[in-house]
Amino acid sequence: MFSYAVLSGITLGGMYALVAMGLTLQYGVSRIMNLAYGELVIVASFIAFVFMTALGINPLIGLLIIIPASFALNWVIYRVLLTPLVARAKNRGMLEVDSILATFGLLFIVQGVLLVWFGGNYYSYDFLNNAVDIFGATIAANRLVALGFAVVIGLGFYLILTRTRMGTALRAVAVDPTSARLVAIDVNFASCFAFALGGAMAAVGGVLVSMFLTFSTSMGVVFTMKALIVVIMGGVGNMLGALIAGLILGVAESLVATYIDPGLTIAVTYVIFLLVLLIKPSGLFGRAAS
Amino acid sequence: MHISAKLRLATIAAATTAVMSTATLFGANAQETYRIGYAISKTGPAAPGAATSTIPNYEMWVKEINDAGGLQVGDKKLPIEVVEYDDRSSSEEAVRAIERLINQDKVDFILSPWGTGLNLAVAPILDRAGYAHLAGTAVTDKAPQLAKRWTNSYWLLGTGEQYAVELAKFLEGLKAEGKINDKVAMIAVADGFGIELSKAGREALEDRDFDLVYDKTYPLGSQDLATIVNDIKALGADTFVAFSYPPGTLGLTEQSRVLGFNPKVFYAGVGTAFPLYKNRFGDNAEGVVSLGGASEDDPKIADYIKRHVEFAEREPDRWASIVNWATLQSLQQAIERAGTTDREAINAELAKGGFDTILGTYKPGDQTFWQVGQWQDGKFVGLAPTDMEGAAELVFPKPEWKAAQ
Amino acid sequence: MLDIKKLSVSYGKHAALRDVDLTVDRGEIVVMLGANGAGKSSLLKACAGLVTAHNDTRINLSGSELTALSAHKIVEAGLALVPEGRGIFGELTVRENLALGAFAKRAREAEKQNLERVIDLFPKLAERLDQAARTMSGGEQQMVAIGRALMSNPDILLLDEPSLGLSPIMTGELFKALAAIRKTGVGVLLVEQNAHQSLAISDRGYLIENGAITGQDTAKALQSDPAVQKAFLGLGAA
Amino acid sequence: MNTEILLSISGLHKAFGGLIAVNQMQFDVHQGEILGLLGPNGSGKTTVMNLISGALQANDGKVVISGKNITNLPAHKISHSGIARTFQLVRVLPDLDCVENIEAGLAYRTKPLWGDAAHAAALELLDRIGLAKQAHTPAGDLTYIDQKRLELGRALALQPKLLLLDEWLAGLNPSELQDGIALVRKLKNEGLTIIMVEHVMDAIRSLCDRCVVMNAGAKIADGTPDEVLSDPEVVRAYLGDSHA
Amino acid sequence: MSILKPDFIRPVGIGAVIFAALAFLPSLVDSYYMSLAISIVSFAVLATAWSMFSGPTRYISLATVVFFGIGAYTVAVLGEVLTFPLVLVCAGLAGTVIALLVGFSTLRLAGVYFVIFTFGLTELVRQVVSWYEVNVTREMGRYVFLDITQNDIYWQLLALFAVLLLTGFILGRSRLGFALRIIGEDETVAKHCGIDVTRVKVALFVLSALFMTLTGAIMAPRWTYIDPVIAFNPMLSFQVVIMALLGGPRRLLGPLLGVIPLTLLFEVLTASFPNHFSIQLGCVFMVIVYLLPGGVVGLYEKYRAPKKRVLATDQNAKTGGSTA
Repeated sequence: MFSYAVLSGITLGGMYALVAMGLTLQYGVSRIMNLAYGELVIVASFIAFVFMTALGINPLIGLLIIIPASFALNWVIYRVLLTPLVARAKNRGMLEVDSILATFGLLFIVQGVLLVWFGGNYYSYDFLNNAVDIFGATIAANRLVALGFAVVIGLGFYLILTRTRMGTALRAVAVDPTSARLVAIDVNFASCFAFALGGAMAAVGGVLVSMFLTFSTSMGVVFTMKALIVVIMGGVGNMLGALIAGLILGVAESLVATYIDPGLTIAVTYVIFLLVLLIKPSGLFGRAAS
Repeated sequence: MHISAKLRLATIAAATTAVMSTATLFGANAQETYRIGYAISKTGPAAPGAATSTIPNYEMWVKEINDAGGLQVGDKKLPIEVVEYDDRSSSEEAVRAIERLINQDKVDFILSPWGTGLNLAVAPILDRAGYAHLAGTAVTDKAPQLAKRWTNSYWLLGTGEQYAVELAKFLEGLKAEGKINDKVAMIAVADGFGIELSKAGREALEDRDFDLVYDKTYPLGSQDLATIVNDIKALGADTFVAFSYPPGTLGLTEQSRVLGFNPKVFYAGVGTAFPLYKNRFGDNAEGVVSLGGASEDDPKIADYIKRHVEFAEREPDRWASIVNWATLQSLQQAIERAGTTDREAINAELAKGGFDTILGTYKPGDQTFWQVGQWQDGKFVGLAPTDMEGAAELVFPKPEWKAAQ
Repeated sequence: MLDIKKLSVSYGKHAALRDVDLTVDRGEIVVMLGANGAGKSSLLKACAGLVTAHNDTRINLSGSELTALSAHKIVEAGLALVPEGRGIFGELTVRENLALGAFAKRAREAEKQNLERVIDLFPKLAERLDQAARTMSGGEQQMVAIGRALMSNPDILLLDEPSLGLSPIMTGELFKALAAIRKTGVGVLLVEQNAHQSLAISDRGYLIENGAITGQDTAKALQSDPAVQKAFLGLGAA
Repeated sequence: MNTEILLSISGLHKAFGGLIAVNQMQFDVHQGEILGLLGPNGSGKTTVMNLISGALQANDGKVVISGKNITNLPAHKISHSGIARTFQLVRVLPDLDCVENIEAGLAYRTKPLWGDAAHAAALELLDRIGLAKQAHTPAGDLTYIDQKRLELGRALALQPKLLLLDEWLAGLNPSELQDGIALVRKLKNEGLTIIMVEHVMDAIRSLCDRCVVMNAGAKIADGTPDEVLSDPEVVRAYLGDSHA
Repeated sequence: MSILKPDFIRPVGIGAVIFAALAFLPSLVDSYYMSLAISIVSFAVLATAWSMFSGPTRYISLATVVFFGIGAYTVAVLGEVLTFPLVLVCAGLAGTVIALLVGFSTLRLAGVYFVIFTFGLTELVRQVVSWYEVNVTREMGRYVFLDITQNDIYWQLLALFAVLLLTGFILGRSRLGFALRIIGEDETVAKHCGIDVTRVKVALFVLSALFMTLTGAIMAPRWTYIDPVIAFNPMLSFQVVIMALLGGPRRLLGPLLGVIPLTLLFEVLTASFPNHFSIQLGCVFMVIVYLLPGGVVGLYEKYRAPKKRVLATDQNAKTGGSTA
């Protein structure tokens, strides 16, 4: 029982982390508090659904198209919608308020377009749902795939951000955009790149999540909020932090469901989140407020 | 040159709009249409439910009547004109939209919104303004009191107790036959609907000497139910009951399949009777039990399903959709019987009942429809009340889950 | 090498700099003296592209026009600024800070040599390469900031009050280092409160007051100028 | 000279992580004197000021004013015990006008002023610091020098017994410096006790009755300006070899 | 003393006249317009109350619906037990207690951490209420059958709004309100001016929460049925923030300038584009964000008094030297 609870918690946490990691990049590096994030997750879910049901393309193969497409889409969003806000913001606080307002509008537009195309119905499809036994517990293969992606993306980006020139540059932009300009980093480009990359990761999350969750056009907000919780709890801009925060929440949820009361699973994630913030106001791996 | 062309276009557009709006104004004055209004959740958490059970029915009903030339009112045929709003799944929006329909749009009749909370929110306003309220998608234990409180209101899906008791009676029969043991595992979504049904279910099952080996709730919005299924699997219950919402229903089914949890009776819903469920699980839906049901052999029902598929490009759900459709048929007949657009006359006809619908001879508010149903050969047939005409035999035990393709 | 003509900068209606002309040659240290708020920092920021100068301003580095370039391109052109308050990346390690210094394409090829050069200049950094920069003392942070600027292989180095927060001994080392940097042919433009020591290593100096240049001369001459002594070398009498 | 002790600091200790910023500091400030707190940048002078004013919490040690222990009290309580300060980086309330900036100092002191009384008092004080004309200018629009004046005015509005000036004279041009020195001297003559952190030697020599010199968080000299400025250790650590 | 001065009496007098006139609205318009009016006034109270705390301090709180929901739930629980005025008192008390708890525990968080914390709080409260109802009362969803008409609700809200504006007006001229402005400008300076920063912030947070709670309590009878999803709908918090930010949260009447156009806009869009509401709303929203950077108040101020602002230049960046 315990091993099952932990294992299923880890897969659940992997999903949380997966969905959150793009946002931590967007918010951490590009400083865009993207309230439309969840909608872009859902868009990817719908595309995966269409690929699977109408075109017969397996979602994992679909990723080959969806990742570059969403990267491009988010690139355009940043260039067209967000660059003017970045340019006019005198400080981080102003950009935060402006980006909240602008992406709030974007949220409605994306949701509205989805609604016109797909209606308000629930959607779900069947892919990789066979059971896999590991460590004596049975888990659906699609969840393991999602977990695998989360770990690979989390660790991979951790390595990229810490070990490569471009990654270090992205972190430099996150730490201090003004100084980053002084070392020849094109901050606008880097922000745009990070935003687009974050968007591509949101799409990966959306595709993988759609393999095992029922979704509808109005569910984007749920993902945005979960992602925000994970991002803030893990420390803004910290990929590994997001991964660990996601896993903590997933395992806690699962243990509470098994040993206390499934009715408290969501409550417990918020309790943990609030406690983390009260004890460490900048998140598990966040730097002290500057 | 360029500018003047644009200007001309704009002028033409403006003129057209003006002409059109005056046209509608005159049209409304001359009472050549019957104005139907509704406010429904096109966005927000209630949108999926509304899109499944209610909106296609409303739209199909209007289209069918208008295609046939309109409603027969006396010796005239009145086409239906629709005013619709999005209540955004919010009680406050719903209240305002209904006020707007009554006072601004002055519609002749108002169709109900989707869901218990929204129907309750608008009920007092409809009552005060003298509109009948055919609440097609509200399940509330207070249904009988509400019907008394607001005399023109009809709570068509009945009380949670009815479903729970009918299910318990049905299970009692199986137990008596020695088909299932006395252990039941029950899970409910922590929401008005889930709690009402689980509360009634708990009482009804315990009255019938069932042992509730698992009796918990999960929060609305929680989709990961793997641990719950895993816990229940170890308890040896022959009967699994989930009073859940569609995402949960699908999640529970999914996890039961993955974990190889094969109770003899697998009951889950809302959502099982949705076309989504069959599309999603295919053959694996076979034997799953839930609320609702349809006598699919009945030509009227079969015809309704066929028309629904043609109109909405998907099947109707086998629970609230059918009740909703029967209600709309009743409304149409009440108007025709009244022979006038006068609201009070129509209300009086509605109260009389005796309409010919897909649920047979129907009186709104009298719950004569399937409370327990089961997927059998791709059809969601009615099982209970067992004394209803066309009650199907239970497929027992539920076939084991097949591996995913 | 660096040739500034008619540099003007305004914030809103407030003019921070008015028609400033200034030159720095290869291998030369030039110091700017002036009160707080006189516009010294604005001048350096304008050169580095962090604030926008008026349209008729011309800033030219070895023949290439910097005026309308954005900050990262100015670094590519060979101008590096060590900003006031250092502007290092506190969360990043010293090694990462220095590596970022060589982010400019012009610096990538010579990254290794430049790193060696910086370590030679500030041997203390060698022991601290994997430490997060913010955990270091003020003096060490200043070394990182200067080291990072040197990593971009600049033709000209701008420093905004580099001795701020440094102990006098550290300050001494800093000025020695600047003298060493000059020897490699890099031009240095220095804004300093510590007029005494900065004049001692400088070749020339400018006086700036309320956004305008009010005087310029060789460092020697400035040191003996009574007005300069009164305004900036008050403690020379000690 | 008045020898009554107004403020007494003993064993004051403050560390940031591993870095010891203030190490066993100890000194007294006498009623009515101007004490100069000198030392190289980063030697811990501002930290001492922050510990006295309650902007920071000490790890150890004691701060006593007029016999009252105020160690580690919250800043607002310390201000109520008669200490006011200016900041190293000038801090005005940028969106408020000058009158309001002064009223901020008047409205929450031990004997608060509010409404018309505060307005009148604020105008009077503005006049005293030479900002009467700018009474309704937002503080953020003032020049650097005027912001410094305004900040001092706000501190004075608190009617402190002890005024902490953190590099208040820094960045003034020579003529402004003379005005500034005159103003501080006037405050002293009105009976105010002052601790000033300062680098401007002219000011120190002409204003300070006594100087405490810090280096690396610790006190290295204490005496009249002439005494400390010729102390070899001070010359070595603070003034530098070139001044020896 | 200062109460009797003309610059106090005149605005309060004008306000009183306007509110007295507004009280006659129900006899002039039909119940649709009344429902629209209720919507506007309720959002006006919420956005103004929100701005009372968040405007000067610049803390963006998403906890509005926590207090709103607590108010609504108090009515659902006690509505048939006590008389309505007493219920309102209880709701106010409940909101105050929660606000005190939240205030003392969260006000040390800054920026986005505070934002998300307050959002998390909403979800937590919703979950806890759900769990309590499910496991303790075993009743989910409560019925509110009170004889309170739409007009009653309107008058109550209007009275609440009047009280709120008066409170805000007095606050704006009080030491407490001034303290909050100083805190918003510079918390360190505020402390050194003798302001007990924590107490002031918590006091204002509680005051603002009290009005939100009462709004929820007054609105509750309108919906007949209340469950945690309805009472604690986080969209409400977002709407309030957006309206207040659009209007301008740093002026007493600023939020109102956001509430009225946005409520009407929502209404027009819902009515005209029931199927494309989201897209229209999103587009209009974006246009507003791009064209009205300072909110409606900003626009007003821009044309009324073009104000120059000198940026702090050399003097604002000298960091590091003090502690290192």
